[in-house]
Amino acid sequence: MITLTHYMALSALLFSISVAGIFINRKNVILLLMCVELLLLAVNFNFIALSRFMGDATGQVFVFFILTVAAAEAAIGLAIMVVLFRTRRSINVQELDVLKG
Amino acid sequence: MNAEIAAFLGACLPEVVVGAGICVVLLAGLSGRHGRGLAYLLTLATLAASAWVVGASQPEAVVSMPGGSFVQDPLSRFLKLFVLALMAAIFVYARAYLRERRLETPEFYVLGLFALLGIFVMVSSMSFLTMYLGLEILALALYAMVALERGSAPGAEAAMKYFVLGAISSGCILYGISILYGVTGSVLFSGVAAAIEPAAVGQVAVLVGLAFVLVGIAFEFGAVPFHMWLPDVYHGAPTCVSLLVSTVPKVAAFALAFRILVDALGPVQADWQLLLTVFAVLSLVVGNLVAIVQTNIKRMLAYSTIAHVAFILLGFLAGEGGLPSALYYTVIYALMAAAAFGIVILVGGSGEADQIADFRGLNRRAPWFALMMLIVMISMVGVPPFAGFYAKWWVLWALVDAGQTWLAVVAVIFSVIGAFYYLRIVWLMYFDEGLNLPPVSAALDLRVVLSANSLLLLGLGLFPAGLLELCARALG
Amino acid sequence: MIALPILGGILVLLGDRASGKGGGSLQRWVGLLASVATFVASIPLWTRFDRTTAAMQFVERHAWIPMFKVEYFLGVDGFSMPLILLTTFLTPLVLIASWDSIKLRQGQYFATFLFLEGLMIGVFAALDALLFYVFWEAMLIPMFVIIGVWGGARRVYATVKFFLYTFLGSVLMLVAVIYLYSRAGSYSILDFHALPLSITEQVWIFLAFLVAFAVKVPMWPVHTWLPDAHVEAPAGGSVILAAILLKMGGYGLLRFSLPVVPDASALLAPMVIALSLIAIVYIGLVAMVQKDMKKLIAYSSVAHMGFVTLGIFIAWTIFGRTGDTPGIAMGITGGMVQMISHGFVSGALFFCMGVLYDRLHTREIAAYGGVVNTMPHFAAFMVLFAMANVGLPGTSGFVGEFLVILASLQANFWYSVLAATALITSAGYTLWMIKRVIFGAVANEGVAGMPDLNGREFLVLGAIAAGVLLLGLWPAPLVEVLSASVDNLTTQIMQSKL
Amino acid sequence: MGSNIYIAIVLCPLLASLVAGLGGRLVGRSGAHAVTIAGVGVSFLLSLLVLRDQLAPGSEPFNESVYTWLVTDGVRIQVGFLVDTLTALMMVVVTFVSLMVHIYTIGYMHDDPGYQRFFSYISLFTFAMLMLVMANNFMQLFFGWEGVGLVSYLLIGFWYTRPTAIFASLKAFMINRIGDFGFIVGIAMVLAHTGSLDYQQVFAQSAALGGMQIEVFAGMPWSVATVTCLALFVGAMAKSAQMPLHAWLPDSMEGPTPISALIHAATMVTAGVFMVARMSPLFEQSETAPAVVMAIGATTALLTGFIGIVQNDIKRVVAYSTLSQLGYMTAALGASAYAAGIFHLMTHAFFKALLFLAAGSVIVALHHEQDMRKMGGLRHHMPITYWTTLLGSLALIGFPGFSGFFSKDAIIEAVGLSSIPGAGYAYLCLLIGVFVTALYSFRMFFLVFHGEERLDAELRGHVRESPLVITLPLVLLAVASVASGWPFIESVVFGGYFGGSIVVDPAHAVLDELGREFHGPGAFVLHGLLGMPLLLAAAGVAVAWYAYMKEPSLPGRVRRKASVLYTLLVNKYYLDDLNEKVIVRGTRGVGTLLWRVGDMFLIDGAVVNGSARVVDWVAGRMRRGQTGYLYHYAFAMVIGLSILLGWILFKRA
Repeated sequence: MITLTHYMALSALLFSISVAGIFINRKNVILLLMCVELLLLAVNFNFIALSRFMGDATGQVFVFFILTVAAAEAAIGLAIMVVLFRTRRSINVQELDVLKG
Repeated sequence: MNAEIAAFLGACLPEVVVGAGICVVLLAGLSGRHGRGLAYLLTLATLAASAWVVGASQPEAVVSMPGGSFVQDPLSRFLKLFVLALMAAIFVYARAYLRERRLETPEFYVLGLFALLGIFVMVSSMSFLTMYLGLEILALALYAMVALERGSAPGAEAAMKYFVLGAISSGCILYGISILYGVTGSVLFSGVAAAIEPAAVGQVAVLVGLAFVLVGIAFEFGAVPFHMWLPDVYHGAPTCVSLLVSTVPKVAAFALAFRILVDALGPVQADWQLLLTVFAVLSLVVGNLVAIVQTNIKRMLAYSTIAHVAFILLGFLAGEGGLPSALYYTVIYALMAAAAFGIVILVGGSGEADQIADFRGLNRRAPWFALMMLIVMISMVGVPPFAGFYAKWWVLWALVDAGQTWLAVVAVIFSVIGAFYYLRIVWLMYFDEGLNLPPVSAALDLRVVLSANSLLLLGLGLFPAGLLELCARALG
Repeated sequence: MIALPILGGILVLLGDRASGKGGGSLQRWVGLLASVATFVASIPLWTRFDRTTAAMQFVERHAWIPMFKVEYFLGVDGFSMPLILLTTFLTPLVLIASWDSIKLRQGQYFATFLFLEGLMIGVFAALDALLFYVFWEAMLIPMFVIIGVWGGARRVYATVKFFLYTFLGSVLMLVAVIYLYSRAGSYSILDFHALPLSITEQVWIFLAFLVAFAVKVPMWPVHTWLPDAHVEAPAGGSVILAAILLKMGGYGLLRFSLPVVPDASALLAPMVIALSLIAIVYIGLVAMVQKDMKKLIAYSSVAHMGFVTLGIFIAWTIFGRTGDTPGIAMGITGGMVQMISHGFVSGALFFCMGVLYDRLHTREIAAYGGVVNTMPHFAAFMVLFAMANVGLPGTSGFVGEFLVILASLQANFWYSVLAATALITSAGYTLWMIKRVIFGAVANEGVAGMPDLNGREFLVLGAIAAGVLLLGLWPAPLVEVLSASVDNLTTQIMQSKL
Repeated sequence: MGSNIYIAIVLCPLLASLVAGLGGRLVGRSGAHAVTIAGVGVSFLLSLLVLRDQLAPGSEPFNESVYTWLVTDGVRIQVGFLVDTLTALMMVVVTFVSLMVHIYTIGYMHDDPGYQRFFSYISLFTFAMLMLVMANNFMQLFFGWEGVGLVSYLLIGFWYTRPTAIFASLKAFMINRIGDFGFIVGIAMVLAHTGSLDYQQVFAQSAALGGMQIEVFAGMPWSVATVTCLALFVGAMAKSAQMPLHAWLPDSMEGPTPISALIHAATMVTAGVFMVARMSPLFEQSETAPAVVMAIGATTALLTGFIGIVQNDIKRVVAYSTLSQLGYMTAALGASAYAAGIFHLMTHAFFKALLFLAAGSVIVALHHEQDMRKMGGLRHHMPITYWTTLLGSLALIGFPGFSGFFSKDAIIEAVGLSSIPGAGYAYLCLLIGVFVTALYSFRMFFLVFHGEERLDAELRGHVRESPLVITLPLVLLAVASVASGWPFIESVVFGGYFGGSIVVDPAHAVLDELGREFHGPGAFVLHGLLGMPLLLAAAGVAVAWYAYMKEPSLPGRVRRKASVLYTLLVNKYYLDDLNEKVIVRGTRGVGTLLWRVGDMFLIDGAVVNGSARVVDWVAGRMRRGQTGYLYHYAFAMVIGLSILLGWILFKRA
């Protein structure tokens, strides 16, 4: 029997993986963007599971909004990445260290 | 049906006006050579129209959208009017900056208005959903603005950092919301509050949700340890964007914190007060100390922001009496930061004056604006008779009144340490003769608005009663 | 009743506006006129002062921040009135003395001083604690600018030290004031006086106030900002700093610490007395080895202000020993007289330093010698003020020290003995300096070329000299003004608030 | 007599001083001396009037206040006058000597550029001295006390370009300040235990003071009267140059000679003696204090006399003689023979002023040469000076019939009769002192006026007697020196002249005892002819004659034989070295130490700048936390989140 707890655990796992991905990955900006998407996915998973188990539609509505926002976010993220690549010819995360201190 | 539309509009007319303004400005931006000037004027017109709409509504009335997720109440009206005024000043400063660098594009105004729209939505939100939407509208607009100067490597880097960290923060806040939704079955603030109280007060799940939400709030404010984006973004972004990022989003952050913590999570007040204490003290320490060793004025102002945020948080954690003080502090902080960045823009002229050393001998080059900067800096230190003092004073009073005198003492001691870096600006301006640079020149509108902005700090210092009461009344 | 300090404040502002616009000499004249007008306006404070009551007089009271019951509440009593007059008397003199010696941005200089004057009057007249704090803190800004802009080579270090030192002190006071408000429900100082407090509360509040006022006084060991600030400040800045700013510490103790938290004052009085005696003895010795004239006078200020705090805080020792009050009023009166006198004397000495500095551009004692040969009039004044600094009877410097020494013996034999060592040390450092600077053969060509006082300098020094002698030969009028307030304070502090 | 006359006595010199000092060219040189002499002259005449009044039978002491200086705490401190026989006597002495010195100065300072200033100072001095003696309360006494100190400071450093003069003036002021330190503590003691500073009220309670106790050191209760008197006496020691606070007086000879006569011989230095006499009601209450006073006085009388023998500077010889004589007075006070002390004060004022002025006359004649080894044989050139000096010297050594004889013999007898502890020692010192006095006096006399001329070549043949303005005061003072003893001894010393102004405890009343054997001045002289003192004095003169007239090589041989002793004396027992090398340098060393270590190193270095450095260092470390790496930032957020979650779980657990 798959209970709510299982869903929640999976969601938490996804969330953790994505966050870990952000700070463990030191190479590629694109990976970062993917992690961000995964992050939102984890949340969506949570919402849908909860919504389903509580029999309340609000959570699903919320997910639609999140999906929309995620799309916009991805667009902006990619745009920034393009700008980044154009100015430095690299998308290596480790080289993003001009601003510090 | 008409009644429903009327109720709908009654609750969100200002937002609608701003939205319409965005469309108009976008169109105007397409109209070729005159587009820029036109976009600027239309932007200001949008602000004026919106202000008129907000101002025309009944000040004390609470108009709620059907479903209760969006509201016009005294707080939102007060914040909106303030943000509108501030935005107008910001646009004036920003335009001067952009024109000097031939960067002026309609996009800036469109994005600025989007940010405004996001803030409007946030301050009026009564549910997690609308709050999230407002937050994202604001955030996405800001990410784009930070990278506005396309050829600038630091700008792109700053935008990237801001974007990724911001995404984490909104992920956290969403995760928190989802947990709270799971516990309470509602995304309306009132619903959440009603469900928590009193049975669920002790539930771990509620507190876990609180923790995740707090990450988002702290990030938005820039409280330690979620502050890392702040110096880099201020530093890397074009100064006019730093100006924007440093001011109005803090007002939004106040709304975010107030609506969520007080309206929705009021029942677990004791817990979030404790957690905020940690953030506040850490911010005091890090902000004030690290600001001392900065050489870039934008970075320095970033750390100073962190220190000011600590005071806002202190206001929050001081209970009922502290909330208006936090609001007042936010407002005064935004005014001070706007003026400070405005002067950085002004002194920079067509170049950049983002090094602290660029302020050397300013008293000779521009005595009047040196005086203005003096007012702003001293006000930031928190010395009367400037507005910054009353902000600190009120927060301290709230702390003392809440029995948190030790926090007040910690806060004042760190403000003394913090005084050092503000004073450094003053002494460079006044005590150093500096290089033989030509006098500072700037457009009339910039000079007038900037002077008014700075003198407002003095005026509010000499006659503080009005704004103090406004803030108190805005929170009922 | 008209609150004259406000009039003064307005005049100051007007003067400043005008001086911002006018050119060169017009600025100076407007500034001078404003300050003289303030002085004239403050004279009725003396003539129409009711000497028989300790109640506040010339009261002006308006709502300011009604939400927090903060009021624009001004008034004077026997403690504040003489200090206000001191302020209004010295400011015009400072402006006159700076007439030619300040070359850089004269207008700003004059305006800053006028601002400072207005704020200082405000500090002494404020009866609302928040208003007091506003004036108190705001004063830091012009002083910061005066030292920083028109100061010497190490001015940045000195002025930042000055600012941070005093700021640290005063923010703690702010917390204490806020705490008192949250207990009393009003910011009126008079309400604070009547507020009962537990001993723990009192001790904390006392310490917070003490830090603020001790820095200002300054007491050992928080005095080290003063020599630096003095050395770097322009002559006018030093005068105001020594003559008036330091008095705010003593005034604050009398206005806040003693009446608001009498039991804590009683408890901690031995500590303050110890610090005062250390200041008198230790600083006296330190002053003796200074090579810089201004530093020497600055240290001497610290030692002299030790008498003020000593005079104030022996009250409880006397009470504890005899169970009675005689001697208490004498100590407090002595402290107050010492403050006024020190205002004149240290102000005058710093004027003298300014006169010398204008001519030779150094403050090193070693650079001078035999000044009397070329500047006999100046030398006469300088010796007079030096004698006043030494506390010679007939000069104002004697009165306060005499009273404090007499009163302190009623507390403890050794207090008096240690305090009296100031007679020796002050003579040592002051006259040794006089010997090296004023007397002797002309030391070098620089000294040989020094012109004697000009009319303006003569006027300034003469005016202060008259004050010094008058106060020394006939202090009764001043003491009379103080007496009602002193008696009132004595009864106040003897009533426990527990 | 109203108080106006007293005010006039005090104010005349003051006004004259102001006119002469501030008048500048308007007054001019002759104007300056005219106005000051007139001022002091008026004071003198009025003082005589006052004295006559006080002497009139049934006259009461005058005690009235002029104005209230201040009232605080129920203590009313006033400026006013207490004039009784003691005061009146002092007033006459002060104004008379002052008048003489004023006149003398016209000649002595004739060529000095500071002529007007000088007259202004000495008139100011007269004012301060009168305030001192006429005071009716302690505050005013202190005012006059410090006032004369100030003028003394100004006058010793009158020739301000001379390094030695300004050094001496500073030294004088400093040592006097040490005295004032004790004095003010004494005054504070008085106020603390009587609640008043007014003489009358204080003396009325003096009996009570003897009974009170104070624990200066824990567990050692002392009589209040003793502590008070000792503190006051510290003041007197400095002002009247008693050992070990005497070192300033010889150095003060750097000032112009009239000043040495007026201030450092006749008047100011006797203020201490006067003060103790004035405080007799207090001193009588103490057992210890008079003994200390006597011991110190006698020691000073002897030891400073020894130094006088080895001096070569003519003024310094007189100065050490002054020290020695002050010792006599002080010893008299200790023996409760106040009247004898004051009487000696008066006679000494005359003959010592005379000796100083005569020395000045010699100095002027020799164009400011002061070394006795370069004098000799002057009696032919300066007859008036010679004879007056002789008279003065005889008075000084106590030649029977001369004024000094009466006063000094009375003192020695009184001390001999005294029964307080240390009286025997004091008596011995004073007796030897008589011999020493005679020795150094006549050593000087012979060296200067007799023997061969050892003048510098350019002076030979040009030495002339001084002008009238100089010789007239000499003559007048000589008359006073000779004649002021015989007529007055009976009434002043034994006749109860002082009446109520001096109080003596019957147990100490040596003078009464002495008075019972007193049968008129003639008998006193006869008695003196048989006494030890005269023999000793004669021996002193004889030794001087032998050593400096008959056998001039003797001093050199003695010097070689007793070189240790000689070095000790020439170096004034090394007290100056102790002052300068140990005390002054030590004080400065402590000051430097406190400044460098306390202020600069500990407070400023460690605490103030140290905390700034710590802040800077911590800030620098923290700043490095902001690495610039995105993943570090993200990690920080995760840590923050973990802390929040951890806190919550911890709290629930």
